[in-house]
Amino acid sequence: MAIMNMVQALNSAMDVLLSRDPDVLIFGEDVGYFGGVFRVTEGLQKRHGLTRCFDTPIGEAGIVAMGIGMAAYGLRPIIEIQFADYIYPAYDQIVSEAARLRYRSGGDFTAPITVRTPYGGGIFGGQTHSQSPEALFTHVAGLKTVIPSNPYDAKGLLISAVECDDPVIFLEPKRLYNGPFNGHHDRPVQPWSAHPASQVPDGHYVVPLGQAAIVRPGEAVTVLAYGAMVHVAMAAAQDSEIDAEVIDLRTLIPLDIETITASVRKTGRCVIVHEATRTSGFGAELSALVQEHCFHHLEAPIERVAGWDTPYPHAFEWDYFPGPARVTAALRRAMEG
Amino acid sequence: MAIMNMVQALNSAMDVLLSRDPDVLIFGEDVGYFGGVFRVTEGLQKRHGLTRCFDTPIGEAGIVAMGIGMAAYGLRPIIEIQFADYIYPAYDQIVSEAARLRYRSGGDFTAPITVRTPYGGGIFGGQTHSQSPEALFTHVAGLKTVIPSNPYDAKGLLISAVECDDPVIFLEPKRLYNGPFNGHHDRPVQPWSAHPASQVPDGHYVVPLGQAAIVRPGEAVTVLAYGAMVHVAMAAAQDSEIDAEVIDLRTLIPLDIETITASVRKTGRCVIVHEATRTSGFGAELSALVQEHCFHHLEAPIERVAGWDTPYPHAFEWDYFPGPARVTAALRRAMEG
Amino acid sequence: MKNSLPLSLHIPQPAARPGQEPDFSSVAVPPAGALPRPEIDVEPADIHAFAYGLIRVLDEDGQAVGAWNPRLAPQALREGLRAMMLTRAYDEGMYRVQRQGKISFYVKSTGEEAVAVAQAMALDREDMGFPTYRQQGLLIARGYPLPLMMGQVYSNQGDPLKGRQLPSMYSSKAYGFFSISGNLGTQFSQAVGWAMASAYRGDTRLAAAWIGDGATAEADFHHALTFASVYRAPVVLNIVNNQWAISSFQGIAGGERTTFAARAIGYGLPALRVDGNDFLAVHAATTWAAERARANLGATVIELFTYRAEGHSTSDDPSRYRPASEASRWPFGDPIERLSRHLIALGEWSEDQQADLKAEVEGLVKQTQRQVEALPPLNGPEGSLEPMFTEVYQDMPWHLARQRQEAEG
Amino acid sequence: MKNSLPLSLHIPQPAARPGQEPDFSSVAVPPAGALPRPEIDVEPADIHAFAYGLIRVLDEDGQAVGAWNPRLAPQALREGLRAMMLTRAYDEGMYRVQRQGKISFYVKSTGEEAVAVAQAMALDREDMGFPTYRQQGLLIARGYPLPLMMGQVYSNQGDPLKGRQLPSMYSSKAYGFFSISGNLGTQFSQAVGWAMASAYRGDTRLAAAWIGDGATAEADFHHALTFASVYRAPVVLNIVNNQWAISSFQGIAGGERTTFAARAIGYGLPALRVDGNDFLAVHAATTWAAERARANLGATVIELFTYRAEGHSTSDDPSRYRPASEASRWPFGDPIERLSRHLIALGEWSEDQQADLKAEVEGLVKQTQRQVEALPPLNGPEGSLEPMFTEVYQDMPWHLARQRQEAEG
Ligand SMILES: Cc1ncc(C[n+]2csc(CCOP(=O)(O)OP(=O)(O)O)c2C)c(N)n1
Ligand SMILES: Cc1ncc(C[n+]2csc(CCOP(=O)(O)OP(=O)(O)O)c2C)c(N)n1
Ligand SMILES: [Mg+2]
Ligand SMILES: [Mg+2]
Repeated sequence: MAIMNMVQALNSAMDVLLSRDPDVLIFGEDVGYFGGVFRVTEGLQKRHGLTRCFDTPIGEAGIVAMGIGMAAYGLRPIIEIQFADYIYPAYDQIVSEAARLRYRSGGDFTAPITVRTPYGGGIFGGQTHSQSPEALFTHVAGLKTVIPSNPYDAKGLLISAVECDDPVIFLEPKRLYNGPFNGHHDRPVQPWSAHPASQVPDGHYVVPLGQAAIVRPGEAVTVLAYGAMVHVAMAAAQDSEIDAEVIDLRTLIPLDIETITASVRKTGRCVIVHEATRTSGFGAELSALVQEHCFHHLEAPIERVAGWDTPYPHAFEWDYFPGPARVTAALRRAMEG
Repeated sequence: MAIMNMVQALNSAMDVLLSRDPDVLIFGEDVGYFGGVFRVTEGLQKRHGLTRCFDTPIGEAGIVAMGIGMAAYGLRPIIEIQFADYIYPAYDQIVSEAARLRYRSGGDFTAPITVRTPYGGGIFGGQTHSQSPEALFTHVAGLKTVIPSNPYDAKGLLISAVECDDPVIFLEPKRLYNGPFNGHHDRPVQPWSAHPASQVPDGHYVVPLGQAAIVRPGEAVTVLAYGAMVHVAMAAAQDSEIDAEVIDLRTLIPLDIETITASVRKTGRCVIVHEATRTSGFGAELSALVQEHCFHHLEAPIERVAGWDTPYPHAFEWDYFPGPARVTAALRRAMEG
Repeated sequence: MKNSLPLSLHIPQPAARPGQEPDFSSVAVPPAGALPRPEIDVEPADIHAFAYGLIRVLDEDGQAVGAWNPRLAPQALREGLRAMMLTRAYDEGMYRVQRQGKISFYVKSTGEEAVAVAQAMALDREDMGFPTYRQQGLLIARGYPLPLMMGQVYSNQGDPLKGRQLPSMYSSKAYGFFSISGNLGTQFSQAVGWAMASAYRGDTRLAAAWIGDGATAEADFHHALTFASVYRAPVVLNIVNNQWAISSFQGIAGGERTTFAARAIGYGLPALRVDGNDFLAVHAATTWAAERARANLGATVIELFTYRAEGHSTSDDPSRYRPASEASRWPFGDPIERLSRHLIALGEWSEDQQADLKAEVEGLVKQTQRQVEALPPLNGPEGSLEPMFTEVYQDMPWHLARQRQEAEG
Repeated sequence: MKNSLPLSLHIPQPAARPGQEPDFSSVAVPPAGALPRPEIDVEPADIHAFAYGLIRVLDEDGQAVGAWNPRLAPQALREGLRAMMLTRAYDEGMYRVQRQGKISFYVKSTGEEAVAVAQAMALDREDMGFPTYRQQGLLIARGYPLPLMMGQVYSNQGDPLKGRQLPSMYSSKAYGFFSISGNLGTQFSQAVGWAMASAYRGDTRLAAAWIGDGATAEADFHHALTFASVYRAPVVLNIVNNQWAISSFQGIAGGERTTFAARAIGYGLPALRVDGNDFLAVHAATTWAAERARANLGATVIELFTYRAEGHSTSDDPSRYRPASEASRWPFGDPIERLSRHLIALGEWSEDQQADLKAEVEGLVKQTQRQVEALPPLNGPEGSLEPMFTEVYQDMPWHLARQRQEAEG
């Protein structure tokens, strides 16, 4: 057990995986000698060797294709895409190939790749370093989509993702890498060490895919969130003094529908929060599911708090980022509505 | 005025556009001499010249990039992607470039491209000739997404799309190209000539983007559909003898929210139908919107009828395709629920 | 600096369209045996000429000549001939049943049989192929059971892929045949990854991949060559230039001013351009590339120069965009006829044997067809909807289980 | 055929890492003036050697020698020198303010100023550039107002892009500078489309595009070359090989066994490889390519061989992955020093003038900086949220109008 921030926890997960299984290898842009632009793979090449963690050409489709070929051979590649904003060139390989391979080959070939990529805003990255593309993957049958919100989960979920025989899109909220940011950009950021989930076992453990976590029990309203928005939701619950139950989804596909419906049936109210643009975001699916499963329990319209339907504009970082004020307002509306 | 099927109506739209505006040009795989694998551009090269309608290399990202460059210059390209299933290689150019150009350049450059592509099932095309990827575009700020369901709309909407200064994804339900198919694969298909919307003016006219059509007025339940599913919904309304109001959305983004909410406020019930996989499909957004706008009018859970969350399996064409039986069942549930 | 000459846009055009005489005058036909065979450890930069020439072994008289003659045993030649003929008979049988409406779609490889068959034979049985939809000859040459192939095409209970794929999109790990994707090009770069995995593990198996002239314009082609060059992947990268994509000729794919083999040069990879209708030349070039890869010298690009003698698929009618007689005027003849002539010239074969073999393979196809056609459909009364929902994931998640319930309702 | 040698995986490594001596021994330094200047209508196949050589004009003594000497007037040389020096001063000023926390991000072009400046001067003012984030010199050479450039970087009310883009991602149609994308490579193939549009219209304007060595691995690079070749697009396709992507050296991009210029060969396009730190050579090669394009002879690929003397961006620390002294050991010197020396050798410049010019451009940067820094933020009390919601579409749809309302509270 050690205190780790999210970068360290992810690094530890990969270190454990590389040590346990010679079929695990890591590649991506700048991940080798340098250790990645966010330092997540730091030291892994040195510790495990040149062919276990290495740099790639800057061609995301080629990187993922290489991973699919390796996975079809029998390896278990961990692929880093430097920013989620740069995953689109690889979209065809992910959607048409990785996601379909098991099905279309009748189970003959599989593509157990894990695609790690930092996503989300809060770093003044402008429109090409801030995007949240999760809904583009949740729509694709054959993919699993995972988003951790703290170091403990990050490590346990990443190990699960790599050990899972399906292709997994593993989105890392980059704003959380170094601290549990809650969206109050004008208040000091807490270090991870002040958060209980920074206590991370050194060795192997898993957080299973498909299980949400109730990170704040409550009776008045259910908040569904993931990634950095979990911390924003927590801040809003505190700010608003509303007895919100905050659920950290952790895995979007497969979704933990039971935890969600149990909570909404109890509270009768639901607020969904994500950073991605609102229209056709994953919040839409959550809203549809909640209404399908809990219609007769709902006492107010389900609220969505999300990124505006615009590109992420550099100078308006904090006007765009869905912060605690917007979530608080939604909680209030849900309580009144 | 002439009787046209959908292929002819689309061809007529492009013929009109090419004739009126020297800046309009058409390109894509096999669209030139051959006239396209679905014959939609037949005769256009011969009539308008080699540089107005021509073949491209098989590189969808390159094709769209070429269109963006041309549009930035000041032309108005119509791009055919041979099947919607093959649009993914161009996804980055569409999402990161066409959709963002006006915004990121402060209005300095624009990308008024129209990307036409046949989509949807019902032709035993297997998983790579049957997909419905509309939700992957509706999530992207800066794009408009249009789907006609009949010859008259197809021509009028395509002219609007090309004349619009924003990039438009124009999805053509390929199962409807030659007849208004209603999903009863075991009954004879009607020719378009038997349908009133096959009466198509020869010259220029528009069907404006952003306006839905009530194709069947009703009082009991609202059905939201687009593309081939409009005809399936009509068949289900008839089969079920439920007084359904069927709305053909025609444009997904921007959505005609007023027509939708007026209808659901009236009926208190809503069934959404699409071919795309259910999870995170555009039906999720519709469901979320309807519940947000009409919560207090809803008398039953909103129903979604959609493609299963699997690839489109060749031998199971009619088990996968959401036909009238499934819509009828959903209508019944909506009436009871 | 600037002049006032208006710019103009060039759109490539094929030499002939329907109604015109086929015209192959711009296609050079170099003599067989003219090119030397470089050592496998040659510097790619020293053999640029091979990207523009054409490796040919079989001459006009059916003799095998020159340094590239692979000197195969007559028995191997007869096996190759049989596999090519069985492929052709199979293609014709499946085309017919498509026309009868018994299957939805089919893709023939007529005229290109030497590519898949000779390459399958030149590679090791353990090497993994990443084919397109036009390399059914790989499966046939490796002895994949014909009933399984046909089962896939019939999409019925004989289908090892459970009805999930369009006919012709086979998959068989056991026979070293990677699952075909309907999306062009995607497998080309995957093959490089597979080969890298083999190298990573210190294995001895190679990958071989195929792509059409048209599909070389896809991104995956560029990624395959880039990654293969960077990591010296043990892979054979084959471009089947059959002159046509669907209706667009190879000039639209970028072949008007250069060859497809030449693409390799810019990546520092060696390129061989081969008469694709010459069984011996294809075998020899593939062997060279495989030897090079096995010696840890990395990838080779081979352009197989051939002609798509029939429609693109059963959905296509080539007489709409090219002269109907073009195929018969292809200057490099037919691969089956050429190999048969060679065997006869060697005194190892006869016209009678040729006729017998034709009858045998056609009979085999017919008989297998009857057998497979008798199998029930997947979703008929004896079938189930299960294969629609399984294997999307390793384990079925709740939402799919629910949808399955609804479907089986 | 098969042997039992285990395969092994090759991972390219740079010549030196931190703590080691910089090592450029594998970089050939051919003498200036050695290569002939072919006619612009040369067959691409006849000039393969230019993809592997290096066009150089300025020799060790600051003399311009050989067939590629563009014989520019001294006034033009002084203008070029000033634009390069202003670019460098601007870069240094913006780097400093980033370090002071006044802006979020910045990208310098130090050491590569000759690329953008000489190319801007060799092209026509009406030609459209499709740059990456490291060609700010294009704007400066074309006289784009410095306050607008800085406004973009400060992302405040002086920003013509309304705060929407990361600093350094300029756009100016009026100055022939296409909107920079954060996504690598995408603009390279768009430039080909723009050039095709110009040809389609019978216009006379060319497009010119830039891409980094690292980004040549992107699909867009392949599409650009393919489409440019097929349609003979009037475009100049520039690869800026500055030896590094972020932390990965050009060997990871596929430069270990060949040059980047050589990529052109496979597409039938002419390639020129140029000393990118030689203002005259860059100007001359660009002029050649532009003349060729204007004569409807199509695209040229130019590799500009240079060195990224500083970090990738302000987010980067190059001492983590390469020897700190590598930049100073680059065998081709510094472009500003070399051009200045040449002017002095010509008797058209002096050390004093050089010092004065340096002071002038640095003063200009400081003064502009003070002016731009004083402008209010976009979303402060005097600002508005409007630019966040406008120009997503030409007209604002209802859902955005509603979101704007909500945002403005
Ligand atoms: C990504 C993608 N784009 C387009 C298509 C449609 N398509 C199928 S085959 C084909 C032509 C391919 O030509 P070529 O690569 O020369 O192969 P050939 O059919 O001649 O063997 C096209 C355009 C596709 N399957 N995938
Ligand atoms: C599609 C995409 N992938 C990755 C990145 C992240 N990235 C930004 S710059 C860079 C290195 C580019 O190197 P190079 O092309 O050589 O250009 P240079 O910075 O040296 O001028 C990378 C990997 C990106 N911006 N876009
Ligand atoms: Mg072909
Ligand atoms: Mg670089």
